[in-house]
Amino acid sequence: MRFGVVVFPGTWSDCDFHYVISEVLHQPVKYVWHRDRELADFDCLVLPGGFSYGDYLRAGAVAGRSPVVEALPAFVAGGGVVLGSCNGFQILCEAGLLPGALMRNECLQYRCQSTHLLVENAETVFTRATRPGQVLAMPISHGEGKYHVDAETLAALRRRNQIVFRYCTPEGQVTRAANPNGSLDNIAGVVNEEGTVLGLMPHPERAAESALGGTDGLVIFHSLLGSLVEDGSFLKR
Amino acid sequence: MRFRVLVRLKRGILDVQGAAVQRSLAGLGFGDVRELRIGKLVEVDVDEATPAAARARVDEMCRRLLANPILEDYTIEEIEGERLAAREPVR
Amino acid sequence: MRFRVLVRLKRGILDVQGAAVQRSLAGLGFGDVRELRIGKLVEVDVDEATPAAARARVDEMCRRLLANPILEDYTIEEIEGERLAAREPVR
Amino acid sequence: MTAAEPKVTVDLARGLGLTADEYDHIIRRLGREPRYTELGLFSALWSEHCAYKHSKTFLHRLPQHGPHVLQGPGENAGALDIGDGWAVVFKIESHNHPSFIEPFQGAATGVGGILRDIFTMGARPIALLDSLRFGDPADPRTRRLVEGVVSGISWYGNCFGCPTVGGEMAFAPEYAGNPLVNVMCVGLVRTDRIFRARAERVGSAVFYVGNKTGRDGIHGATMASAAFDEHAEERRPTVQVGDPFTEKLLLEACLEAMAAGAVAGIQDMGAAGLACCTSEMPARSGTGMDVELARVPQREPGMTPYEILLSESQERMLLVAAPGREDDVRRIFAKWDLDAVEIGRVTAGPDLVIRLNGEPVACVPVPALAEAPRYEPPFAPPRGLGELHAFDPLSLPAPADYDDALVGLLGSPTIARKEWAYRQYDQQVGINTLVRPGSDAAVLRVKGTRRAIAVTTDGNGRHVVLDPRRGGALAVCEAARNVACAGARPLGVTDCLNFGSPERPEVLWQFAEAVEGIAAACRALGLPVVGGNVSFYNETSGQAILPTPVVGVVGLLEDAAQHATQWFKGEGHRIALLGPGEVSLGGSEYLWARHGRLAGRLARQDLEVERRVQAAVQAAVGAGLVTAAHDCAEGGLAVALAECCVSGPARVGAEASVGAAPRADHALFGEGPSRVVVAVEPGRVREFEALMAESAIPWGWIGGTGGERLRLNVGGVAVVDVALDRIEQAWRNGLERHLA
Ligand SMILES: Nc1ncnc2c1ncn2[C@@H]1O[C@H](COP(=O)(O)OP(=O)(O)O)[C@@H](O)[C@H]1O
Ligand SMILES: [Mg+2]
Repeated sequence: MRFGVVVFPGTWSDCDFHYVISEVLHQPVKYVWHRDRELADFDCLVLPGGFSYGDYLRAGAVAGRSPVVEALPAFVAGGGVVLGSCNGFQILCEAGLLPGALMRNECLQYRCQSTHLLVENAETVFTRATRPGQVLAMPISHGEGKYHVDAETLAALRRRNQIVFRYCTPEGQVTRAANPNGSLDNIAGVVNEEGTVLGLMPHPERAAESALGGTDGLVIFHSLLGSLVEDGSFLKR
Repeated sequence: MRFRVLVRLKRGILDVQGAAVQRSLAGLGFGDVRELRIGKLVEVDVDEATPAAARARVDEMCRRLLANPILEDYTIEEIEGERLAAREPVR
Repeated sequence: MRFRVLVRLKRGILDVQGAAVQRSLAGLGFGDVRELRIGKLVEVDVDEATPAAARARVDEMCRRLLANPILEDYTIEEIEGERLAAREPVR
Repeated sequence: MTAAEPKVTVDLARGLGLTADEYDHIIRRLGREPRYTELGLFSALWSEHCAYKHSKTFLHRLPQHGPHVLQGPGENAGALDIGDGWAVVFKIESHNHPSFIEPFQGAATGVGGILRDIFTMGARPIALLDSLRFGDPADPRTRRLVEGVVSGISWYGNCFGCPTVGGEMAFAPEYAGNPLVNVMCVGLVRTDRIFRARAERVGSAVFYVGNKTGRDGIHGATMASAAFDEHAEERRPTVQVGDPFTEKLLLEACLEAMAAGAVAGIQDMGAAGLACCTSEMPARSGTGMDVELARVPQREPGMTPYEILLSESQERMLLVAAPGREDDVRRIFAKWDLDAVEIGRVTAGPDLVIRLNGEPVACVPVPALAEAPRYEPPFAPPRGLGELHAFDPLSLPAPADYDDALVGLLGSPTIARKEWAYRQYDQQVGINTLVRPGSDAAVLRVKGTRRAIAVTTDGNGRHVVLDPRRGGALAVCEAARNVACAGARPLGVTDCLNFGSPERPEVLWQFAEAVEGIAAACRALGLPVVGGNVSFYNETSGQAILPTPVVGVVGLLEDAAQHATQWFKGEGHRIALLGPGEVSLGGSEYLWARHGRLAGRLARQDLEVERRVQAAVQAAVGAGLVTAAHDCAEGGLAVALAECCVSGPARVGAEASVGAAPRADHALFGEGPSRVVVAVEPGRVREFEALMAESAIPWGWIGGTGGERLRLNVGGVAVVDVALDRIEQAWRNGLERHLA
């Protein structure tokens, strides 16, 4: 599977995703510069974490209007999938490729800690290798991860099963205490209607080796690899 | 021409920062604050032929970048003065 | 009484945010922005007997908490209207 | 502009911080009166901060050489060979004064400065550590400082993308008017790709890269000169503001330009900005420089040459291009949206020529700027030290309830867990962090090898004030021991020496003694000091801080998998205490936290025993014989054991006994060097005992793990018996409670 890791000025999880994809998963991977619009070489694009453009206006706002992001709808329409983690999620929301917005953490502080995620939708190309209700351990590291949508959109997200991950306790309880940033409904990750673009605040690339504290992040990649069928397209839900 | 853009969280969206500042003020003895909201101020100087064109341009900037329509409202006001932020500060 | 406090970086202090936003706007085709500065907007509703007393109170809040005197200047404006931020937004 | 230049007089020179003697010295050296801009150059380069006027003589005592040293002091940072073709580059810096004035930006720009020191060497920063000292958190001003400093570090480090993996945070009233913000950075580079701050080849193009220059942080003295016109307010020096995003771009652009072979030399524009770079780089190479200030990218109109030279605007570097590679420099920096402007050339020297629109405004021999006078003013021990030493802590009442005493100590601000701070720091970006904050030292793997490094900082001002020599040595030993507990062999040291005014004999004495102690410990442990920083004048209205040398140590693990953490891993493990038995309540955290006293004598220290204990711990961890290893530091044995019980992901109880002591609080809370608690699985006990025998260190079994309580016996008497729940509550939430 051909991965591309997008690099914006200020991105910093790019090298980590690159390392995991090439050294842990042994898949071909290239960096994609933020000015590139030519994406035909890839099956999956990763929008990694970081502070693109310093996040000086709003997290992901400037990157959300960059050439590579403008090329994403066509990439997705052509059968590609997109994974946005942390700043990547913020960028996808700012660009309107995912519903909602990410606001400053409710505690008004940056948070770097481990979290647990309840898999709400195990049918996407990103979560096929999981069971519904499975709990995954993945760390977060962000200052603006409080997910917000209006009530109408939230209802639609639920109806269409677009909520993929919710923060929970290690036992799988979705509680207020398990919510690290005040996200609406403990939402940690959502997909687009087609199920081809996933955004999540946690860092799967930081949970990809047991020496670093766990491998639950790999299930997202294993799902993607398992979803790619012979003709190069993805299994739909 | 110079404009002032005021970007505010939409009504109905909890202004956590504003609430925190209001609490700290209360702690400092300013219990008489009934409400407090925090927003962003963007002062911008644009080169356009007419005031109307300039304002339309600023409006476009707001729609394209300066405000996030899911979270924020904005208002645009024209401002006078020599240079941005060169006005007499209170102190 | 309602006031609007505009908090701005002092002249000479690097406006990291403003510079970055101006560059991104230029990238989006808004090369006609001559200058752009970002500040904070604080809207506050205080309970006081007279407008002068209220303004003095807000000024004190600015000095004690809302503005950082080492980096920032501020101006205070009285505003009309029912509730804070309830005015008609542009959109 | 020249018209507005103030007339150069000895008074003006004094106003800029030079002495009358120094001013005469300048005239003799130049053979004429300096011009205004020239005086500015001297005032900056001969300042204590740049020239180490009061400290150089002493710093020469520190051992700087060793088999691993690739770069010692004198460059942007030091470098050590860690094998497999990799070098670790590291340094610690202080940003105390700016952080007191503006905690958020002061601390943030402190992080920015040390990051640049590392990546100008060609290294990619992989870890930050922050060593912080504040006044009493009961004071709301202190709480604001703590919040500002921690969020400033968090903002800059996180945005830039370097994990903060360790540090310290201690509280004492002496820091109230002068908090300490020391930041250490560690980077990795291939040994054959280390860059230096040189300007060697005559004719090479000199580039200014990075952010534009404003009037930030210019020597306060400019204010005097600005009083000449009505724009005084506008000319006021301003606080430096950090821009971590630009710094990140600078990092990528610099490393890319270096990899492309387009860079011959490079230096960060830190203190004294352009003035410092344009004189230090040629000074190291025996060359000169000719620089045009009109080309310097400027953020504000109407800056004078003086201001441009002395501005401390952040995120800027001076870069000497490799011959013929000027266009590559421009192209690479443009790719990263950064200014890269050719502002001059390297000349044969010896002069530094500064021009404005072609006209020279300064022309000074480079060696004159580099050779600041050195001072050896008198120093003498402070009075009253004898009385402090004579104090007997056992004259104070013993605790009526030892459970309460232990729980109280665990919840005190200096000992309580520091998670409130480090959860605001990204600890993992780069995916190298094998051990995160919360153990004795952080451990980071070196990708592409089997190796890892362990890093830590330590320092205890209370120890140093009572006995600067021993206190200095203890700081080195504790930091090295922390690294050894993680399983690493300590390789080298960087130090940040925070003291009061060196013009006071007792402060200079403390300084000299502490350096002597650091040097002795480094020699005994075989550790070179490859870089560091001196921060003097840490005092407010005559009240100096506690003399605080902070020591950063980097250690090496040959096998990344063989590292240890401080917490107990399971029940039924045996607990051993390694090291000598002698402890003292003098200068202890217990004495301060419980009785508000800072007095007494420190426990004796044997540096040879220290060395052997560290080697023994490292060997035991390396052989996989211990399941936990934790240094006994502030709070003594009782606090160390309590931390072993509750600092891990799962709580594990313990019971331990120590022999008869003058008093139980002395035994439990007394502090002494070279002591480490380890846990050993029953099946490995014989092997462990054999290793200890071979190591020839004092040691003994003191108990075992298990249960839901911590039980401590002294001389056969049960004195502590507390539920882990209570311990954990006090310790985990202690800091937040004090800061609330
Ligand atoms: N300001 C800080 N930033 C990051 N980590 C910190 C900070 N303060 C303390 N820590 C971490 O908390 C743990 C305990 O610190 P400390 O009590 O100084 O340990 P020790 O006494 O073993 O040196 C260490 O892992 C240390 O790195
Ligand atoms: Mg310590």
